[in-house]
Amino acid sequence: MDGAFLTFLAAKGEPTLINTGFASWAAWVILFAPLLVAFLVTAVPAIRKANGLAAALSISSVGLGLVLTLFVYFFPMLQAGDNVYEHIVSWVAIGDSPLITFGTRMDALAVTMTLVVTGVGFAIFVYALGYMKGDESMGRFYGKFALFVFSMLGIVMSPNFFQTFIFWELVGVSSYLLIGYYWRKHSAGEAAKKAFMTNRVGDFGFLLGILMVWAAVGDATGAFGQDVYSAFDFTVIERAVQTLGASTLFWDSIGYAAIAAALVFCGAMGKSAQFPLHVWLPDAMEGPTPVSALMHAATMVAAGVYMIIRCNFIIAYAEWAPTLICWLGGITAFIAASMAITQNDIKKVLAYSTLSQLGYMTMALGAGAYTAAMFHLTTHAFFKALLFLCAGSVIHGCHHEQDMRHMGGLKSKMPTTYKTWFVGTIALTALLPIAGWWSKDEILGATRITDMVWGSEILLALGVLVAGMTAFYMWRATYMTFGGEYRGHAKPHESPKVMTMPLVALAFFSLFIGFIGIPDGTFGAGTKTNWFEGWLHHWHVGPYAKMVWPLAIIATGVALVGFLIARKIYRNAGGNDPLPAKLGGIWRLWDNLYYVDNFYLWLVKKVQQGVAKVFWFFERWILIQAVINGLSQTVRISGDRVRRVQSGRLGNYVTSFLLGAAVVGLLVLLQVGLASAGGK
Amino acid sequence: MTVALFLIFGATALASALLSVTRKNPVASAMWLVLMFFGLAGNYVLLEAYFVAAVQILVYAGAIMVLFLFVIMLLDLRREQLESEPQPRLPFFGVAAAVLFIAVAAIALLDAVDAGVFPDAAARSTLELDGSAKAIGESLFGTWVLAFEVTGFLLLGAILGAVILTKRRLT
Amino acid sequence: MTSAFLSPVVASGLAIPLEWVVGLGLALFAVGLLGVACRRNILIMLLSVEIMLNASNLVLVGFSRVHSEISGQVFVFFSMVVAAAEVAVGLAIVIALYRLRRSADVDDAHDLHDVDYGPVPGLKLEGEPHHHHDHDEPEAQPVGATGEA
Amino acid sequence: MNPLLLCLLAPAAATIALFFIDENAKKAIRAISTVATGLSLAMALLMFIGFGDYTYEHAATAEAFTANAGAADEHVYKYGIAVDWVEELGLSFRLGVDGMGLAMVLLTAFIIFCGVMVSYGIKTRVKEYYICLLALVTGVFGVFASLDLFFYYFFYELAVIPMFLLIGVWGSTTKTVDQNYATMKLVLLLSAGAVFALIGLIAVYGEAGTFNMVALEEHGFSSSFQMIWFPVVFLGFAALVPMWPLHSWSPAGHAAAPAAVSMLHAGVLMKLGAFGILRIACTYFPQAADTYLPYVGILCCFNIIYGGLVAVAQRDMKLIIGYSSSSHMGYVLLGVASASLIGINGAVFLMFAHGIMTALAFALIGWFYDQTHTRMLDDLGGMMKVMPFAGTMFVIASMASAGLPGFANFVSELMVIIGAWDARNVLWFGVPAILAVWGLVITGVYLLRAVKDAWFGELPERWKNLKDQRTFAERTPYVILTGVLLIFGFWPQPMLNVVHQGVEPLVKRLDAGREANERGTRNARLERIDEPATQGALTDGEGR
Repeated sequence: MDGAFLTFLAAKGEPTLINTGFASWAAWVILFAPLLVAFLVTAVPAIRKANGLAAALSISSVGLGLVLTLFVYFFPMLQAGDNVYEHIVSWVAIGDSPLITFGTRMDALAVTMTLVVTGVGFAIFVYALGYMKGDESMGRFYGKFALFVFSMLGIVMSPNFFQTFIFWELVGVSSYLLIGYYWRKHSAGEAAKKAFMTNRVGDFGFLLGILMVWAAVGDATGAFGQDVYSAFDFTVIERAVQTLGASTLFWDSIGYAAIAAALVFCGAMGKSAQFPLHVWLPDAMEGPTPVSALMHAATMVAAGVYMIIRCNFIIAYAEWAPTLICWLGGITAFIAASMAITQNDIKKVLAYSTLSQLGYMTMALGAGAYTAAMFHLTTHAFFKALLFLCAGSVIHGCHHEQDMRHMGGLKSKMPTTYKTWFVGTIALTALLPIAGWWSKDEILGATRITDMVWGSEILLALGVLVAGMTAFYMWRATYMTFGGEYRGHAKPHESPKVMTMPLVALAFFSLFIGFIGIPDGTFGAGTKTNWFEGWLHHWHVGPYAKMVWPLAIIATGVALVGFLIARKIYRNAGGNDPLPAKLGGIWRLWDNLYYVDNFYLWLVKKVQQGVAKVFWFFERWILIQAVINGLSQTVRISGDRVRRVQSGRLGNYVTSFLLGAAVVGLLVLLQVGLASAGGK
Repeated sequence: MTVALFLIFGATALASALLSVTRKNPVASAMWLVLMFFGLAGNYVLLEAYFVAAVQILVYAGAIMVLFLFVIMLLDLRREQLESEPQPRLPFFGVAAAVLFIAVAAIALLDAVDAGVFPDAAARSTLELDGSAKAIGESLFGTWVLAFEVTGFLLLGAILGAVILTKRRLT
Repeated sequence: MTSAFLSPVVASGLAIPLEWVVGLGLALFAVGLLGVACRRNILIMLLSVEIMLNASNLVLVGFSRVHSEISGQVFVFFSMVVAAAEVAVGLAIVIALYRLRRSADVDDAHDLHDVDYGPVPGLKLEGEPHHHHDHDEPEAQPVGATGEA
Repeated sequence: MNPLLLCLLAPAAATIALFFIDENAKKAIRAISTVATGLSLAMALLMFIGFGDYTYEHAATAEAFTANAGAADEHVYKYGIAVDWVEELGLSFRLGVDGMGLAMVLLTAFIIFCGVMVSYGIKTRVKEYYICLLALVTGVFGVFASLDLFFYYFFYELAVIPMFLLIGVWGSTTKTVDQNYATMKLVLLLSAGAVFALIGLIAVYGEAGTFNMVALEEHGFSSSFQMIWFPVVFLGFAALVPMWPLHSWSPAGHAAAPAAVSMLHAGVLMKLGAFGILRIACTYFPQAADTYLPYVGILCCFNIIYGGLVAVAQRDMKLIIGYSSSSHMGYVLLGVASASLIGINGAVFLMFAHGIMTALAFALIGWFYDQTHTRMLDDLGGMMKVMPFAGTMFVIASMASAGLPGFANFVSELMVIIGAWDARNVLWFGVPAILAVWGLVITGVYLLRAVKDAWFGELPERWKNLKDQRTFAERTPYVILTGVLLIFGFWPQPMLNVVHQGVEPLVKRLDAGREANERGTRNARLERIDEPATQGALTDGEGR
């Protein structure tokens, strides 16, 4: 390793890099076990066809990851505190200089996220065993599932931007495969395509952002020529930013830093489904419910937020970029919450809810409260996974009925599901101080104190409003699904143990996970209770959030109001929703998703196809027909004309002979005539 | 007197040539052509080329035209074949090319006259020329004897060619 | 030197302006030329060729006189020989041709011309449907490989 | 025996051998072709593995080989062999590969081996088919391995002629493409390009007086000569790449050709053009390259964006992949235009990766065209049910083509983009690089639509009886190609090491050319400035 680099890190009092020992090889195992399983399942027909074996392999690969992460977490990490386990190999080198490196990085942030991914993932993997039972190609499903986890873990452990991009794309692919799992359904294919393409658009910006950062850092540090590190490495970039300052590094006179940061955020916008690239997420419900749960809780949508936290050092100082991010987050939170209100499909309600919560996280990212975002990400992973799995359980129990208008009264028929759902709803709507209450309030508090964002007061108000809306739509869903009488035609039944056990486990975590991040000073001045923030202090920028009791009380009060309104409207509503009539035009706007999807459809169908048609017209008629065929036709026609001279008729030959003779004579005449005239 | 005779013979030759190419019936053409040969022979005499004039009559009017007439009669062209050619038939390009060529030649002639290529009367007043058979014979068997021998081979070749062409039945 | 019995008639060949001789030659040549160009009867075309030869002969004789040089007349002699040979071969060809075609029209004998393929074939554009390839129709597909002996 | 020579001779010998075989002995014909191309593949792999360790003492003819080219150990061409032929003209038969050449030889070997196997389904005129195929591939090997300008061109033409027969005789006419038309267009445009190249090569010979390509590299053409002849040679090869707007032969040719020919055509033949640009145009004329390559940077954007969007408008799968090839060759050109180490390394690697990928795609389309006799997306759907293996392979090929990680295409395309971005100071402020990234989005659009429309959804009744690749022999070529893509996708370094060996000297030449140009500009400016005596205005200009 580069000696100067270590000196630099030591001087800053930064975490020490260790590239040997348990954690470093454990990281490789955690990362590649799911890939191995995915490969085996795909390539070996015997395993794929033995559904149970494939499932067992997948589950154990994730389980192994969980166990190893816990080991990494409890033994080496706790003892050494801020240690960073980084193990890097050169992957693509030009000559002797590394261009792209590949490696694993286990630091506090990565371990936290790995725990979330493997922990929540494990629960969902087990749950899927029950949910996918009877599906003939369950082996294929588990193969893709494992690939998905592999991709996500790759992002988590990535020590450099390029590797992040690699796994970023892989997450896109695996989500494509999973959303399109029911490939015989037209809508599933379309949804998969939509998800992939939306993410691709985000990746367009992401890659450009990466390239901008790479070029600046490479020029500034000459990292390109260094021993192992390339200018993509987070460590190198961070060093460059911290030693040179972002403004020097990114030639701030032209807003380079802000543009680069905004472009990097584009990637997060795609994966974390921020406005205006949020459209794919609700459609992604076409996949099996465990897929939705995994995608919405721990993996795909978390990737964007996680990536921004990972590279916060280029975002935080990038002029107007935080404002942009914060506002996009606020807008997403609000519009998603409003769209969730109009949904009748139980999974769609949760999908929009995810969008809305991601909006919160993005707000926190913009406000510089990266630990708060991470905290909400963690708590959200648990309770949202729980809610999705509950929804899956309901759907399973109601024989693949997803419309809440045909449910109702499931409280008694599916008691376990109901109880766990109830916990999840409380956690999400932040009515009691469990999970979401702590994390959401921390975000609101951060929005209040930040000085990085223009107009943060408006966003704060928006955030509080969204808290009320969240409570409203979640309790609406709860009343429609579990309250009243059963309105469907199937015979609802409680799900098997293999499905309810993960529910209970997740409910347990949803109840208690919030207590790891109680803000400092909650129990009197000077008390250090925010263990989570201390754990991730390296990623914190700006002042630490404090408990702001008035804000917490107001937010909770607004949520309570939302709950009460929902209770009033839906407690005895049966299958009828009185809201559309009351809200009128606003409802239609929400129900049509603010016409964003229509706009994109227009963009794709008319603009993109139009341009393609114009090019094809050019290709076909101008280039091929006019130029190429025209040239060929010209040659052919002139050949045909010339050919006719060979008529075989004596008269014609005489004629052409005479013409030739006349021309020669004329030429001679001109020559001689001139000469004679001159001679005269 | 000489000039007047030249004009008379020349007019005769030109008129009969014109008549010759415009007749439908090849026999009539041939007969008019004979008249043209005579006209030209007259002019040869006026130009003091007596031997050439004699040969003109003997070879052209006598031998060649007789051969022509033989062939024409041998072929025995039927009337409808003779009349199959729509008269007058003036292919535009053919005429145009011919006219162009003639125009070029005529211009050349006029140009030459202008340029004084042709010797004027004073310059040619005293020249003598013997166009007798003896003079030509001396030249032919003296200076041009090799060419003369070659013409013999040419004629031989022509005879052989004609015999072969007419003898072999082409199917 | 002038032959005695012709001397009353021919004062001197030199009295005739050369321009006139050449002019007459040109006129005759033009007549012959038009005959070749315009007529289709092969016999008359041959006759026209003779006219052209004669026209050039006349010019040769004229120049011979003016330049007082006998070679011109010798050339006329050669020219006549060539004409005779040409007529012999030409007429032989005419006879052969007539035997073959029963016609003296040159336009009936144009076997050496290029075969007329009709109008220039149009180009088929990519993407334009056409019909003479039946294996293109989905109905006609042989499903499954036939296997090969 | 020299493995490179063997690699070239195996298909040549098989071509001749096939003439003497009974045309009904189809099994023997196939066996001979397979063995010959397998031998080529083995030799190519052998060279690839031993490339780093190869020393020049091994070459018996090293002396003759490097007579004009300085010390043997500085020489980049390995596995060389040289036989004098016409000494008066300085003609000799010289073979040798550097890293770029070897990558292409390996690519050709993989594709032809798989192509021969894919062609087992050919039923008519089997003997003639394989004769043409092997003659074609002999030419391709020859171009990549030749070190004599005369033989370079000879092999180049040798590759084009069998193509004419292969597409003209064994191709197919569909709703979208007329076979005769496509064949004629392909051959005429290729020949036109070849004529341009020939004129340029003759000029090169006239100037330098030698056909020895190693000596030519060192010749150092004058700046004015370079400026005139670079465009001519470049255009000749660019028609083969194909660069926009000379690309129209290629999609039509693909669409009309039989599967194996499409594979070779898109996989290898297009690379001949890019290879010629690198090996001849850029190597001999580095100064002119510095001047002209930025404009190539603009044209290749048309390839990428225009080709991609035209592919979006297609419904015939082969046309989609055909236009997609034209789009991807735009990335290759972009890498070349960047004139940077990363960019050209990426371009050569992409040539390899794209060749394998597109061969895989065309082989698959050929397979189901054989059974359905349609390639129109509107006629298809739900094929995954009856052809799961082919479907999976097609999804993999699409993913590779769309530049997704795990496949060699991803690494190489990203390297090209990085290189283009790295060269943004000379390459229009990085706009081509940005467009190239957007090109990745467009690629996703048409490929995913093709996948969805053909393989997903409901299966139409009439396709119920389609046959999937079931036997080992039927599946082998696809597995090989996919394996190559994955291996080099996960572990690109071996290939990059080989490629880099050839690219490095080239980039050094290009850099020297740029410096020479800058020196020229500076001198010119100095002269201009001298007159009004305002020396202060002298700045260092636009150097990167």
